[in-house]
Amino acid sequence: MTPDLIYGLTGIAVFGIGLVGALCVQERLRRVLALKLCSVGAGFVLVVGAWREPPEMPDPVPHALVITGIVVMVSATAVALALIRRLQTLEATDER
Amino acid sequence: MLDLIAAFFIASGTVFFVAGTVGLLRFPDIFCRLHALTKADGLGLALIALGVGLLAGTPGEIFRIALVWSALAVASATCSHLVARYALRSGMEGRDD
Amino acid sequence: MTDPLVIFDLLLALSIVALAVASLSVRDLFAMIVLFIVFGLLSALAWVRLSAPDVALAEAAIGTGVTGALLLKTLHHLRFVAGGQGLRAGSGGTSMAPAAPVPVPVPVGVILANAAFCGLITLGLAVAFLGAPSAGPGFDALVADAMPDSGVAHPVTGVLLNFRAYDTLMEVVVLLAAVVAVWQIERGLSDAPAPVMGEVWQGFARLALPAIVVIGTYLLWVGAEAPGGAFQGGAVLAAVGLLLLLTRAYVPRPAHRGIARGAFVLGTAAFALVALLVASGGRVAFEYPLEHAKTLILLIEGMVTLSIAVTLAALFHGREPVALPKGGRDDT
Amino acid sequence: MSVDISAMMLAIFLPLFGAIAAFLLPRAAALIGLVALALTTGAVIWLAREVWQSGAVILPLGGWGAPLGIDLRADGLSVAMLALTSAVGLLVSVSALDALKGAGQSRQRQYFWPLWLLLLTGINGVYLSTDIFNLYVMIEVIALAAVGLTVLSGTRAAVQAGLEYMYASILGALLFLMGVGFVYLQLGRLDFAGLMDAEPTGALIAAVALMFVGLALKTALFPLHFWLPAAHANATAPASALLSGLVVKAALYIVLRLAQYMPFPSEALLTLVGMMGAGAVIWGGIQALRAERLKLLVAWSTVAQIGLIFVAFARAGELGLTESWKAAALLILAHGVAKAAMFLAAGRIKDEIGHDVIRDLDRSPIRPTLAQFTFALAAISLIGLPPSLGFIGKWALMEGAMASGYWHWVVVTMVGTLMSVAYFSRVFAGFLRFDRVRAPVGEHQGWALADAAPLTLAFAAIGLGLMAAPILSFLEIGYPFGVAP
Repeated sequence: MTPDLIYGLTGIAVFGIGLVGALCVQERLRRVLALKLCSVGAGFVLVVGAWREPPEMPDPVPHALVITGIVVMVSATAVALALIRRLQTLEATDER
Repeated sequence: MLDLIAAFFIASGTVFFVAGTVGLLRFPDIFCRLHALTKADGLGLALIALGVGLLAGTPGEIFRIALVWSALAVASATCSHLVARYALRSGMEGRDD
Repeated sequence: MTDPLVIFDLLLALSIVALAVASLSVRDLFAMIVLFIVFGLLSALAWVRLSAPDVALAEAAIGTGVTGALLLKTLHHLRFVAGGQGLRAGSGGTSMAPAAPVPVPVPVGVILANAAFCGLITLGLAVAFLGAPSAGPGFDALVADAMPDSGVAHPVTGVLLNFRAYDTLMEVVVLLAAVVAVWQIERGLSDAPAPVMGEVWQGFARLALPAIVVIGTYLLWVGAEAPGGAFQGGAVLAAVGLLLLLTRAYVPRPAHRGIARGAFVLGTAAFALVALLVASGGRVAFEYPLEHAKTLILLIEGMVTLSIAVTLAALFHGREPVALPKGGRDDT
Repeated sequence: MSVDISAMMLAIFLPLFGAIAAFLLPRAAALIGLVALALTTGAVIWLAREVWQSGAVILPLGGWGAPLGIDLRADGLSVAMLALTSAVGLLVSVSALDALKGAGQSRQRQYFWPLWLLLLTGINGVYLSTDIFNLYVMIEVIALAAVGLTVLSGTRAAVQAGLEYMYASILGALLFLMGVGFVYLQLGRLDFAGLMDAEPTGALIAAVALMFVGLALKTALFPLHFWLPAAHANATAPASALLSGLVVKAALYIVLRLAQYMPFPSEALLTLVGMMGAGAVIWGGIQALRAERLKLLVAWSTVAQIGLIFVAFARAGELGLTESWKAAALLILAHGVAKAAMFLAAGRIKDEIGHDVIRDLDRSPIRPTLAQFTFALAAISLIGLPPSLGFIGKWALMEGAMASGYWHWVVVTMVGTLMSVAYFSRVFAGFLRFDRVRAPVGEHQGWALADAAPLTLAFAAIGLGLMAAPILSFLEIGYPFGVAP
């Protein structure tokens, strides 16, 4: 039982949970959150891949990739949320 | 010796955290829970910071730990205030949820 | 004798998975967001454990902090819109229920089939993961060789700003695209009123603002040799913008749009210009001359940090500040 | 101090700077956009000349070289895709000038250009990239800009469709990212060259599967096509043309590329891909036959055509590998040009008549004849009648399939072709019937400048078929389709 094994499986589990959410959930906000869970899961896999037994330094390249992934994901989340807000407003005005 | 004192501080800090968590889970309404949380947080974090500070080697590290503690103390006080205020305003008194 | 850290790892892993499940299954949307924030912070903790402090910082600041703020902001908006509807319909007034009109519920069978399908995929991935070489090949040696020529001392910054600078430039472009798209999608001054938060909050903001500026700048500066850097620093500085917006100390006005646009593109433009202009005397694009590498990287990082901070704050505000005619539809 | 600028950098950076300038100066956005487009086209021509003369060009960014750094590489295939992008992009831009000229469209005008130029940056970046993580970032650039373009009109239907598109895009990109993670776990590198000759282990097979599903979601391969028809049908005409003609092609190109470098999947999996493609051909055809609105019909025909391209992928079994990749590449090019022309023409028809309900096309006294002619020309290429480029692509597909004994794929192609004849005929019937017009016929709308761009595209879709041989030999420069023969 090494950390890379534990957290690698954690990451894959989180990815799977996010996948279920992204496919099954109806509420818009929750779907965005499910997608974010997927991205955290993918981040786990990359960070685990970078991990080396303690005296060694971890590989910095996947770390940089995950940081990039996080920033990309927050951008996508922001756009999705803006769409949700806009859609909500439009639906409210249409019903009025 | 220093290690032992530090361990004592950290352990007692942890006890406060556990108590606070139990309070969060067991207390009936939002104000009691806040009460449990803030006490535990304030004191528990202070004790842990103290213990870690004793273990830290350089003055720079001690300074940073102190910074972390003060920032968290201010933030947690403000947050608790906001939560309590919101709860009071939206009439959540004594409701169990 | 098992390593005590393994117990810690297992507990942390279990709570991460449990929080992920909980945040998707809890009924209340507010509770969902709070659970997600806890989930994100624990993931950051796990990444610290995996000796990835840069990633942990980025996840805590951007992945959890900014994303959480965005989600809360959207929830506030949704409840405001739904509240207006509820009042009009006379059905209970300030209902706190999520506003999303619940579409036709999906049959349980379909959900189960989907879940089973995803479970199979997850199982397959887990098997594939277990079959992959652990601590397998990587870029370690290559990075170690190239670090002296990168101009910075911290490997992650070296990768982000030098070896794979092209990726990072495109990442900043993604942020720019996001803010352009968000401004295109939403406009108007503001409809949901800001929550009234009282004097304690104002005092806290006054106290916190300078501290946040200092921390953000420190993170940017320290990125050259220790964990930190443009993205983490930018996200922390974005918190300044969030505080200003929340306390109404700053209210975006139509007249500020020009400056805002400039700030959005500043990072991208500076990064791209430097990348292009260094290509002379036998060098290719993105190849910084060694003696100026550190200066150029810091310059780029500074500009990018500023852009990220303003962009993230704008994404939180979420709408182009345009004065709309009262009552008119704002389509097109 | 002189700056050495390579054509590849220009192809990516010119649209980027154009986007920045257009965002900063909204009033001059259209002018800036057109200039940036023209300059980008110039850069692509320059690059094409370079590639034509000296074969594949490689630019190691930062001087590091793969695998540590990121290389840009241009070979015949990438330059062909770049050329498609800038040619279609330039013409769509010209017609966007007309489509967005309305008084109430100042916001659309203001945001169309920055978003479209950012989209162009992303697309060009995809065609030049040789690094799978870089591809991930690029498809995210494309996704965000494309969603922005989808919801440009701001109607409720468009925003709804845009949100679905956004979910699908994010999920597709994340599946791709997970695939990148598995590639890293197994190989420890991310450049194309590192993928070649890798042993197909479990992790790599998982990676291939994840990336393929992610990209299939982005290209809307049946049964993951659910988001496409609404998104493409509800966008404004120039945006639809860009989305259908160019954006989908970027993900298709990545599939085409990865198939060259990733370990070869088993025959059964390939057959599965082919089945999905066949499903798309049939289902897209049925839905196009049932569609009530013109733009929806065109969008469903995109689903069917993409399915056909995947059939071409699938047929690239052990036999006739190179030939069928070429067929796929030709079909991608043909579809890009023809579908852009068709969406622009459909937009013109909708503008002139005022609606795009297919059943009522023949009731209208107004006949935008030139737009209808354009639509018909584009349909000829999409159906695959000679001498269009679509014909050459389908011919190459069927020829290869017959040579390697895959008769079932020939049948699928035939059925798809017949169905496309059927659904396009529904539209032609509306164009050509006059007996149901109540008002006096005679308001034939003749020439309009706005028709020039789609007409040019439609003629190109037909005429390029005559130049198939040079195109094919150009595609082979740099051996994008595996080893030298």
